[in-house]
Amino acid sequence: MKHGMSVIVQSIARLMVPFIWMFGIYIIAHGHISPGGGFAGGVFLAGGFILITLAFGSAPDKEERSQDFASKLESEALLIFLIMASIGLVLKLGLMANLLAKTHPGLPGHIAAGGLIPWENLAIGVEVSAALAVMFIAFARHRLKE
Amino acid sequence: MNTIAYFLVVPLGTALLLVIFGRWVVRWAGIIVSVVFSALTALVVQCYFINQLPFTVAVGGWEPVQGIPLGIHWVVDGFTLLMLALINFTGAIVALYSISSMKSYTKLRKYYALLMLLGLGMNGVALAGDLFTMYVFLEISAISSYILVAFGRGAEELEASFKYQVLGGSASMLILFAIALVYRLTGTLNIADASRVLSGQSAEMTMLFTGALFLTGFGLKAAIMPFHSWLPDAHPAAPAPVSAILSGVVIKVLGIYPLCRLFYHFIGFEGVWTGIWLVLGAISLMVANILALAQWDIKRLLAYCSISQIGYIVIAMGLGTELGIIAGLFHMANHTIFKSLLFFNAGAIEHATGFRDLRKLGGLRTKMPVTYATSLIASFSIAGLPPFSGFWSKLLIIIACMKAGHPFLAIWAALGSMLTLAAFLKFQHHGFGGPDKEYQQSIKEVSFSSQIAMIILAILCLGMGCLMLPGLRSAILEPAANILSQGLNATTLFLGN
Amino acid sequence: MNPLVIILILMILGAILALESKDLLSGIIAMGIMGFGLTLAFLFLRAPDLALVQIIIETMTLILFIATVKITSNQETSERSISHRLLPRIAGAVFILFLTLSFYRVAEELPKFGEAVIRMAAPILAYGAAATGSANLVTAVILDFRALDTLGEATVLFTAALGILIVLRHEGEKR
Amino acid sequence: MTLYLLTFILFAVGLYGVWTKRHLIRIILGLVIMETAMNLFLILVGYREDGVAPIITENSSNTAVMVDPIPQALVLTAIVIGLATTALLLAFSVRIYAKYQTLDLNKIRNLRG
Repeated sequence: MKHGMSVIVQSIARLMVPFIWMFGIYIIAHGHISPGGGFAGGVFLAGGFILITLAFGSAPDKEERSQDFASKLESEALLIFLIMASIGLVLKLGLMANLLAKTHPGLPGHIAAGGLIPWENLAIGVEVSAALAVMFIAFARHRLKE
Repeated sequence: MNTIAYFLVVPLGTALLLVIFGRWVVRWAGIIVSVVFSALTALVVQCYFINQLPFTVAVGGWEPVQGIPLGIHWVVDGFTLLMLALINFTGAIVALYSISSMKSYTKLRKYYALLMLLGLGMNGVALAGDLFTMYVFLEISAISSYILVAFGRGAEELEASFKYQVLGGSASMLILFAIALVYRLTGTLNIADASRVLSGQSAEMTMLFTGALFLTGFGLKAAIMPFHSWLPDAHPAAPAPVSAILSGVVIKVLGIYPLCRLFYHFIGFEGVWTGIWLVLGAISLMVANILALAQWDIKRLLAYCSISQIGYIVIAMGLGTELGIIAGLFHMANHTIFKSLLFFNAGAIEHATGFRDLRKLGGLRTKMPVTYATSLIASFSIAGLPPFSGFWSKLLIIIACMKAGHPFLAIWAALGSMLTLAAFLKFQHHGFGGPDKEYQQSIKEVSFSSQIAMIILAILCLGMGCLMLPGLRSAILEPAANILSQGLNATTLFLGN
Repeated sequence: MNPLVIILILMILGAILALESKDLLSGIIAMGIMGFGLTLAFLFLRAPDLALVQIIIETMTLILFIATVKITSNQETSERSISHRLLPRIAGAVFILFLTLSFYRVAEELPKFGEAVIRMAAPILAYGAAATGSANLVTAVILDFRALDTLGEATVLFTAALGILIVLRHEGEKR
Repeated sequence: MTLYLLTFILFAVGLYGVWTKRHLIRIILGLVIMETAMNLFLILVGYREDGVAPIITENSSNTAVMVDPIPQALVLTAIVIGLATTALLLAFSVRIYAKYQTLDLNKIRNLRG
């Protein structure tokens, strides 16, 4: 995918991608209030990225770098999720204990509620989007080689 | 109780750290993974001593409400601990063996990360007291084993792994379907709770169907005979340490363990199921042994032999008597040890000579003394010669068959054992016996770490017979057998009254 | 008539088309139709979270499938004689019929559609929102009551990405 | 009941595809169909007549009429797992094509069973 697509596609992509990303972030942030959550939002973020790559194309060396970056980001996001899950373990509440919610559950329906849930959603969102980006770039790079 | 979570957190953390920081530790990755698995094995031993078995852990602190579980529960009993010990011990040995034998591959830290993930998934399956959690962790270990099979990316590896994935994927779907049916009937995913709900209902057809789905799904993962076709491709294609862990523990933890748990504790092990298990076991045992005898590829011979030994385990478990269960568990533990060792031997031979066709091999006795000695011990073990470990477990299985009133099955098992002996005599004769051949000038014994791994396993092969001693037996095998032989009544142990 | 029945019949047709179409690409598009049918069904079944995830994941799957076909080839399996092509289809139809008949009695025994058995979910519905602070109960289940599954699921995705990196790596052909 | 049967037919179609097709992509399509049927079945299980989505808002806070949230959570997990397995299978078929120049199982099967 060295060349990307036509100018029309490129300008539409340029218009749409910010909105897609904004929607993804909104979905992640409101995962505990409205439909959606880390998974849906993460897939939207990855979708925006894929749209950009499809429309504009990219150079091989840049693809390699972004693949490394995405792969690292993915592992780190999962590690952060694991750390959040283990906080409860350290405090002897058990793995995955949503300890903030046990003391301050907050008011259902508000954004500052749910204890760790929004943060876990964020980590999951980053993990999912990075994982999908890794998969997509792997396919795209393979095509370059053939 | 909190320590149970380490079985999942530690492997996952190690895998992630290996992927993130692996560049700097790639030379030590094998040792790190081995140490982590050994530490987990030590943790299992500690669990045997300090805790009153069985117990359950409510993940995330969501205790049952009025006796109805609402979150995920881990179930820890003798059976779980036995499986955890096998998984983590084999993981440690395999990592030790991998240090030198995997040297020629690239992306090694990813290999070790995948090994950790495989262990994590199997630990999760062993601990799960919840159907869907079992499914999720089953997928983790299944996916990592698909990738590990194809790690070398040769044509044969890719093809074998693809076949494995397709059959494994459809097996997962069948299992998920069965889980959905259980949820439809009972409204719960906790195994013990679902079994309690079902005891008050009559849903014969559905339970029959669900049982068939579980048997097919997990039977595919365990490679019981009509569902075995992926195993003789996938296990030989994998790198040697991976074949060792696949044949040694993966087929048991992903196949036999959930089957036993579900059939004894949930579906109810009587009526039609006993017969089906016995027939499936008998077919696997005999047909796979005959096919093994016909193989010239070492690893393929070993792979068919795995199927036949799975047949022994299925027969023993299918009897449903306490003695049968003890025999089955004992054979499971033994098979883990000697089958891993045999795959290590096969890997050593392939590493040293470059091929694994028995017709071309021969005369390795003097050139590879450690491999020869250990493989001899393993072969005698698997063939069931006294005083090696396999003899005791097969003897127990045969006695259990007699006592349960199936003398024909006992004779059948003894016959199968003779076929195994023949297959391994062929392996020994063509592999190590015979005159020297010209290719042997440059052959050296494998590296020191691999030798250590093989020697440890060989000593265990000799020592596993000690599990028959009353003290060890009542400490290790009997708690596990006890929990299974209580059948559906065991639910009260997990949930209270 | 229940609109779900119509959606389902369309999905079955899409599935058959996906397997039996002449052209690989049209088969993949047919699979896409089936996936979007699933999205619609999720909306009818009051699962907005899933509809959201399904529609975008379906698109992603389609992109991956099409990328694969572009990388490899659109070629079908080798042409064979009529009897060779017809026989498996008839056998397949018989097979599906047989399985469905065997499922028929099970379906009779199951509780009717629309009568969910609420056991594990009862306490979650009753006070899940108050206990976790999450108004979206599905999120509460995913990230609190059954958070371990989510950890496992994220690990599955991580493992698969690792696997794709390994399988599609550039350097080092075999070793 | 009709819905269960139809879902099961969908599942059986996928199973048939996996077992009989000789083209790698078609086999993967069969697996995807099975996954779809499974996801649908799980959601059918949790549906309640005249139910509402399990999200508490100002307009709907009566939890007694909400559909079961647990199957929805399970399906979310299953969808993501399905995507992961599908992507992995596709990556494998890409590599297999690079080795054999074909995706036809009749031509690439050189392993004995």
